[in-house]
Amino acid sequence: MAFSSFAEFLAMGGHAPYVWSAWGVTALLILATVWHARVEQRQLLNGLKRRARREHARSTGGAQAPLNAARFTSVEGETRNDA
Amino acid sequence: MRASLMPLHDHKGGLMIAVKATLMRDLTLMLRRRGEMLNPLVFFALVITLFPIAISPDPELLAVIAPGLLWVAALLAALLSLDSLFRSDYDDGSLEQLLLAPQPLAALGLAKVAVHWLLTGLPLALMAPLLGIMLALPAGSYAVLALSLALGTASLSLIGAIGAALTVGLARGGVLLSLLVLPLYIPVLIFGAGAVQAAIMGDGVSAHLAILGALLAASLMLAPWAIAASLRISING
Amino acid sequence: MRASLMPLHDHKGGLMIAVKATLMRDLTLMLRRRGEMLNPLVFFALVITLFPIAISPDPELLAVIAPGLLWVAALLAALLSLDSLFRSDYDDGSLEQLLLAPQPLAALGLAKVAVHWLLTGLPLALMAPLLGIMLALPAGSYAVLALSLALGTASLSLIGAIGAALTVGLARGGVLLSLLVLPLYIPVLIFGAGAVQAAIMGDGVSAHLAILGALLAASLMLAPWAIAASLRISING
Amino acid sequence: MWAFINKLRSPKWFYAISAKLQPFFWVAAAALILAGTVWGLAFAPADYQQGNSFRIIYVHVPAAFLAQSIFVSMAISGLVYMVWKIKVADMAATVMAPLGAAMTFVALFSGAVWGVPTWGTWWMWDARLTAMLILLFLYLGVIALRGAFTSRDSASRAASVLAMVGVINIPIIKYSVDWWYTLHQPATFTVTGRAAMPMEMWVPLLIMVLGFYSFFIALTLMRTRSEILRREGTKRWVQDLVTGQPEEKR
Amino acid sequence: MSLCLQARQLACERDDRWLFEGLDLDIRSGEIVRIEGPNGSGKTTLLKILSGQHSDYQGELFWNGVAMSDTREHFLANLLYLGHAPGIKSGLSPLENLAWYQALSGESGNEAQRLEALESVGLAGFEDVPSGQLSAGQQRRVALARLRLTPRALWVLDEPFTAIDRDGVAALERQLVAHAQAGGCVLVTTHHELTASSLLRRIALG
Amino acid sequence: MSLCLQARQLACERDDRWLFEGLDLDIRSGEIVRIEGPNGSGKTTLLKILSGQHSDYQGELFWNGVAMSDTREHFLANLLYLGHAPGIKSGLSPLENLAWYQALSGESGNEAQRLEALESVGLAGFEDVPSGQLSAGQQRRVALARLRLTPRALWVLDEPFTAIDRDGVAALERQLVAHAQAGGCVLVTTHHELTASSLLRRIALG
Ligand code: HEM
Ligand SMILES: Nc1ncnc2c1ncn2[C@@H]1O[C@H](COP(=O)(O)OP(=O)(O)OP(=O)(O)O)[C@@H](O)[C@H]1O
Ligand SMILES: Nc1ncnc2c1ncn2[C@@H]1O[C@H](COP(=O)(O)OP(=O)(O)OP(=O)(O)O)[C@@H](O)[C@H]1O
Ligand SMILES: [Mg+2]
Ligand SMILES: [Mg+2]
Repeated sequence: MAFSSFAEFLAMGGHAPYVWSAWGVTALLILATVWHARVEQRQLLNGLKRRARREHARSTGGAQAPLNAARFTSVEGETRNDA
Repeated sequence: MRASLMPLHDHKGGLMIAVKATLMRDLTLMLRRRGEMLNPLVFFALVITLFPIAISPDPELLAVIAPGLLWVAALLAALLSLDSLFRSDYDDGSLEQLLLAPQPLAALGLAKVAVHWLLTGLPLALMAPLLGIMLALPAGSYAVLALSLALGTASLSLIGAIGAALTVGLARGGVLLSLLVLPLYIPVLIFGAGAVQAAIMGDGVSAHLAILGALLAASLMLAPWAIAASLRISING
Repeated sequence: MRASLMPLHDHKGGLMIAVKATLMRDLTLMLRRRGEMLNPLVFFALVITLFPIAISPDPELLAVIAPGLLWVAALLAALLSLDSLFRSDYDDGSLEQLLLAPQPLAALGLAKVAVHWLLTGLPLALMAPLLGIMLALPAGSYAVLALSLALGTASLSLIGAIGAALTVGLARGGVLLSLLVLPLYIPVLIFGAGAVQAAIMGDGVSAHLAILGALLAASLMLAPWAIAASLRISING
Repeated sequence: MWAFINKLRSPKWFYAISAKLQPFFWVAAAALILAGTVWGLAFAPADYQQGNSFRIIYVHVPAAFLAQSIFVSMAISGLVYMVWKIKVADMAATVMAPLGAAMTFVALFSGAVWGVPTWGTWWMWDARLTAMLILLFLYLGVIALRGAFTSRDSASRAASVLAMVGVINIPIIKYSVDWWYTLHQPATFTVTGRAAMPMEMWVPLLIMVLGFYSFFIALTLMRTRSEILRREGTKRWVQDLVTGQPEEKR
Repeated sequence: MSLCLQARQLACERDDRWLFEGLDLDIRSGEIVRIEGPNGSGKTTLLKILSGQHSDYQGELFWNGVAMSDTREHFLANLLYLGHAPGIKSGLSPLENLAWYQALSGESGNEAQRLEALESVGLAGFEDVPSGQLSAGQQRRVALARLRLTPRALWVLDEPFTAIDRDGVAALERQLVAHAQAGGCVLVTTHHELTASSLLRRIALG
Repeated sequence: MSLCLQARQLACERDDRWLFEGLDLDIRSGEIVRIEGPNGSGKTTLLKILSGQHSDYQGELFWNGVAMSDTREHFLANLLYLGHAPGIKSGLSPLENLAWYQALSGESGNEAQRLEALESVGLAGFEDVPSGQLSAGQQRRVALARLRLTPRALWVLDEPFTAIDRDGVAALERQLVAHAQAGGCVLVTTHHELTASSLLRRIALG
C-alpha cells in the first residue's frame, strides 16, 4: 500500500485533479461503450422479434404477400432449347 | 367557353412558412449526413495541426502567430464549406424551383445562409479555444477568440454566399469562389485577428468587436439582395 | 441459325493510344477553361497574402515562418483542386465509360493524375519562389523550395487522387476529402518544409530531397492500384 | 486452411462460436482491469520524480497501445474482406473503428492531463503526440467515409481501402515525426524485454495492458454479433434464432 | 377568371442561329399546348423564356394582358414548372421533398394530402425512403406528385414523360386533360405521341 | 464465333426488398432482348450487374461459357454500354468526345469516320460546337454515334430513346434490328414500345 490513509489516496500527493480526471474519463468511456453495446444488442433483438411477429401475423392472415417475395416474373419468347 | 374556370391565385404571403420550411429542410439535410456536419471542424483542426509541423514546434514562436493562424484556418474552413451551399440545389434542379417560388428570393437565400452559419461558423468559434491551447495561445484571449470568430464567421457566411451564388453554375467553381471571396474577407480578418491580438496585449477589444459587429450589420443588409441577384444570373446561364 | 455472325474482338492492346488520348483530353479540358487553370495559383497567392495581414507584417518574423507557410499554402491549393479530378467525369457518366474500357484502369487513372500535377503542382512549384520574396524568405533557399515542391506535389497528387476517387460519388465530398487526405500528407509536408529550412540553415538538403523522392517512388508504385480500386467502389455505390 | 476460411465466410458459424468465446474474454477483461486498477492506483509505489501523477500511466499506455493495435486489426480485417469476401471481417472492422477512436482519445486526453504536472503544458508538438493526433484523424476519416456511402457494399470496400492505405502510412508518419522532433518518453516494453522501471510498477502495467486487450476482444465479439443481426436480419437462420424455433434438420 | 399567357414577336438567337423568330403565342385556359420539334430546335429554351428563367431573348411577354415584368409575382403564384431535372433532393424522403415544395408556395399543408399525392403517383410504400435510392422513374414521379399537391393554373412541363413507364404515361396524360378541362392550362414538350384531344394544340419549332 | 452472355440464379436485394431472384438468362447473337418493367422494378440495376459495374448481387455470370471474373477483359472488349448519363464532356466538341472514346478502345481511328458517325446521327454542322451548348437530345445523339463508330458485338443500352425525337427513334430502332441481324446482340430497357420483330425477346421484371 503506497498510501497511509484514504484521504491521502484521494489527494494523490497533490496530483488529484490530473490522476482522477484521466482515470475518470477512461472509466467513463469504457463503461459507455459497454452500455452502448448492450443497448444496441437488445434493441436489435427486439426489433427482429417484433418483425417476426408481424410477418407471422401476416402469413397466417394470408392477406398480403411478404414484402420481400420474389418479384421476377417471366422470360418470354424463349425459342431455342439450349441443352 | 368552358363552364368551370380554374381560380387564379393572388400572391398571398406565407413567407414565414416558406422561410421556416427552408431552414428546416437545410438543417435536416445537413444533420442527416452526420459525418459531414463535422467536416469543417475537422478541416479546421487538421490545418491547425499542419502549421506547427511545417513551421516549428516551438511554443513561444507559436504563441506569437497563433491568433493569425487560427483566424486564417477558420476562414478557410468556412470558405470551403461554402461551395456546397447552393451547388447541390443547382445540380438537382431545386434551385430553379426556389427561384420560381412566389416568395422573395432574398429571404429564402438568407435562411440558407443562416443554416450554414449555424452549422459551420458557430461550431468553429466554439472549437477554436481548444485549438488555441494546442498553439499555446496566451491565456486571457480565449473568450475574445470565440466571440470574434462567432461574429466574424457570420459576415463571412453572408459575403461568401454571394460568391457561392455567382459561381454555382460553373464547373470547378470551388477555386474560382475562393478567388472572388477572399479579397472581400480581408476586412473581417484584420479586425478579427486584431481583436485577439489586442486581448493578448491587454488592450481594449471593444473597438475591434464593434467594427466586426458593424461589418455584420452591413452584410446583413446588403448581402441578401446580392445573393438573390446572383442566383438569378446563375440560373439564366 | 443466322448466316453472318459478328466477329468478337480479343483484347488487343492499344494501351498507349488510350493513355495518350486521356492525357490529351484532360489537358484540353483544363486548358480550355483558361481561367480555372489559374485558380490554384491564385488561391496560393491569396492565402499567402492573408498571413502577413493576420499575423504581422514584421519581415523577421515572416522569414522564420515562411518555409512552413509556403508549404502549407501550396499543399492546401493542391488539395482543393483535387476534388474536381474525377467529379466531372462522374457526373456526366464518362467515368462509367472509363471503367468499362478494355484497358487497365490504373494506367488511365495515372494519366489523369499526371495532368493534374502538370497543371497544378508544377505551376505551384514554379510560382513559390515569387511568393517567397514577399515573405522575406532568406536567399539561397529558393531553388530548394521549388524543387521540394515539385517533387512533393507529385506525391500529393497521387495520394490525394486516392481520396478523390473514394469520395467522388458522394455529395459534399469536398471537405470529407480533406479529412481523408490531409493526415496522409503529413510526411511529405515534414520533409518538404524540412528541406527548405535545412537550406536556410545551410545544412545539407540531399537527405530531405532523397526522402521526398522515395515517398514519390512509393506512391507511384502503390497509388495507381488504390485509385483504380477506389474508382470501382465509387461507381458501384 | 480453406475449410477454416469457408467457415469464417458464414456469419452463422461466427455467431455460434463467438457466443462461446465471449464470456471468457469478458471475465478476463473484468478481472485483469480490476486487479490492475487496485494495484496501480493504491499499491504501486510513487515515482521518485513524478510522484503520484505517474499513476496515469496505467490508463495512458494501455490506451495508446490499443489505439495503434486496433488500427492494424482494422486494416487486416479490411484486407481479409477484400481478398476473401469474408463479410464477418468487415463487420468486425466496422465495430472496431469507434472503439479505436475512443482509445486514441483516451490516450490523448490522459497524456494531455499528465503533461500539466510533468511538462508544465497541456500540449506540445512532440513526435509521439503528433502521430497520435494524426491517428485520431485517420480513425475519424474511416468512420466518416463509411457513413457517407448509402450502399453498404461500397461503404465496406471504401473503408477497407482507406484502412489499408492508412496503415501503410502509419509507420511512415511515425518515422517522419520522429525525424522531425521528439521529446516523449522512450519505450517501456522493449524487444529485449528489459523493463525501464521497477517491477512493482511494471507488473500492474502489464496486467492493465492485457486487461485492455481482453476488453477489446470481448467488445468486438459482442458488437460484431449485433452487426450480424443488423445486416443478416432477413436471413432465415436469424429469424429462426430470434423466434427460438429449432433449426431445420437435415 | 381566365388566364392568358401571350408572347409577341418572340425571338431567340443561340450561337448566331435563330432558334425562332417573330413567334406570336396566345395560351389560354382550357388548352394543352404541345411544343414540337426535333432535337435542338429550341423547345427547352422557349419554355424557359416563357416561365421567366431566361432573359436573353427579344420580344414581349404578357400575363393576363399585363407586361410580364410588372406582374411577375402574380405569374409565379400561378405557375408550376417542371424542367429536365426533377428538383428532388436525394437526401430527403419523398414526403419531406413535397413538404418543402408546399411550404415554398406559402402553405403548410398537411401530411394526409402529401401521402395521398404520393399514392396517386404510385409511390405508396416509398414515402420514407431517401429519394436518392429511388429509380430514375420513381424520382420523376415524386416531382409529378406536385401537380396534384399544389394547385396552380398554368403547368409548364419539359419532357414530363421521361423515364416514366407505360401505365404512368397514360395516367399522366389523363391528368393533363383533366387539368385543361377544369380550366387550367398545360404547356408541354415531349417526344411521346399524345392522344389526340380537342383540347390539344400544337406549336411546331425548327 | 457466336457470343453468349449467361446469368444463373441471379438475385439482387435493395433495402430488404428482392428486386429479382432466381433469374436465369441466356442472351445470344442475333437477339434484341428488352428488359421490361414498371419504374423501380430493377431494370437499370440488372443492366449494371450484367455489364459488370455492380458487384452487390448473388448468382453467377458467364461470358461464352467462362465465369465472368475470368474473362472480364475479353467481355469488356466486346461491350458497348450506354447508361442514363450520356458520358459526353460538355467542354469538348462532339468530335473530340468521339475521338476519346475511340482511343479508349485502343484504336486511333480517323476524323473521316467520326464525321461520318456524327452525320449519321443528324449532327452535321454541330461537330465543333462545345457539347455543353447542345440540347438534351443532341447530347444523347453524340453518345449514340458511338454505336456506329466502335464496332462491338454486345450493346447494353439503358433508355437509349430518352430525349430523342420521333425520327431519331425510328432510325435508332432500325439500327438495333440491323445490328442483331448482323449477328450482334442488343440488351435494352425502354418505356417506348418497340416495333415487333422476330428478333425481339422480352424479359419482364417486377
Ligand atoms: C497528449 C499527450 C500524449 C500523447 C498523445 C502520448 C502518446 C503516447 C503513445 C502513443 C504512447 C505509446 C507509445 C508506443 O506505442 O510505444 C505513449 C506511451 C507512453 N507515454 Fe505518452 N503521450 C502523451 C503524454 C505523455 C506524458 C505527459 C507522459 C509523461 C511524462 C507520457 C509518458 C508515457 C510513457 C511513460 C509511455 C510508455 C512508453 C512506452 O512504453 O512506449 N506521455 N504515449
Ligand atoms: N443507390 C441505391 N441504393 C438503394 N436502393 C436503390 C439504389 N438505386 C436504386 N435502388 C432501388 O432499386 C430499385 C430499382 O431501381 P432501378 O434504378 O434498377 O429501377 P428501374 O427499373 O431502372 O426503374 P426506372 O424505370 O425508373 O428507370 C428502386 O426501387 C430503388 O428503390
Ligand atoms: N447554354 C447554351 N449555350 C448556347 N447554346 C445553347 C445552350 N443551350 C442550348 N443551346 C442551343 O440552343 C439550341 C436549342 O436547345 P434546346 O435545349 O432549347 O433544344 P430542345 O428543342 O429542347 O431539344 P431537345 O429535344 O433535344 O430537348 C440547341 O441547338 C443548342 O445548340
Ligand atoms: Mg429540351
Ligand atoms: Mg432505370
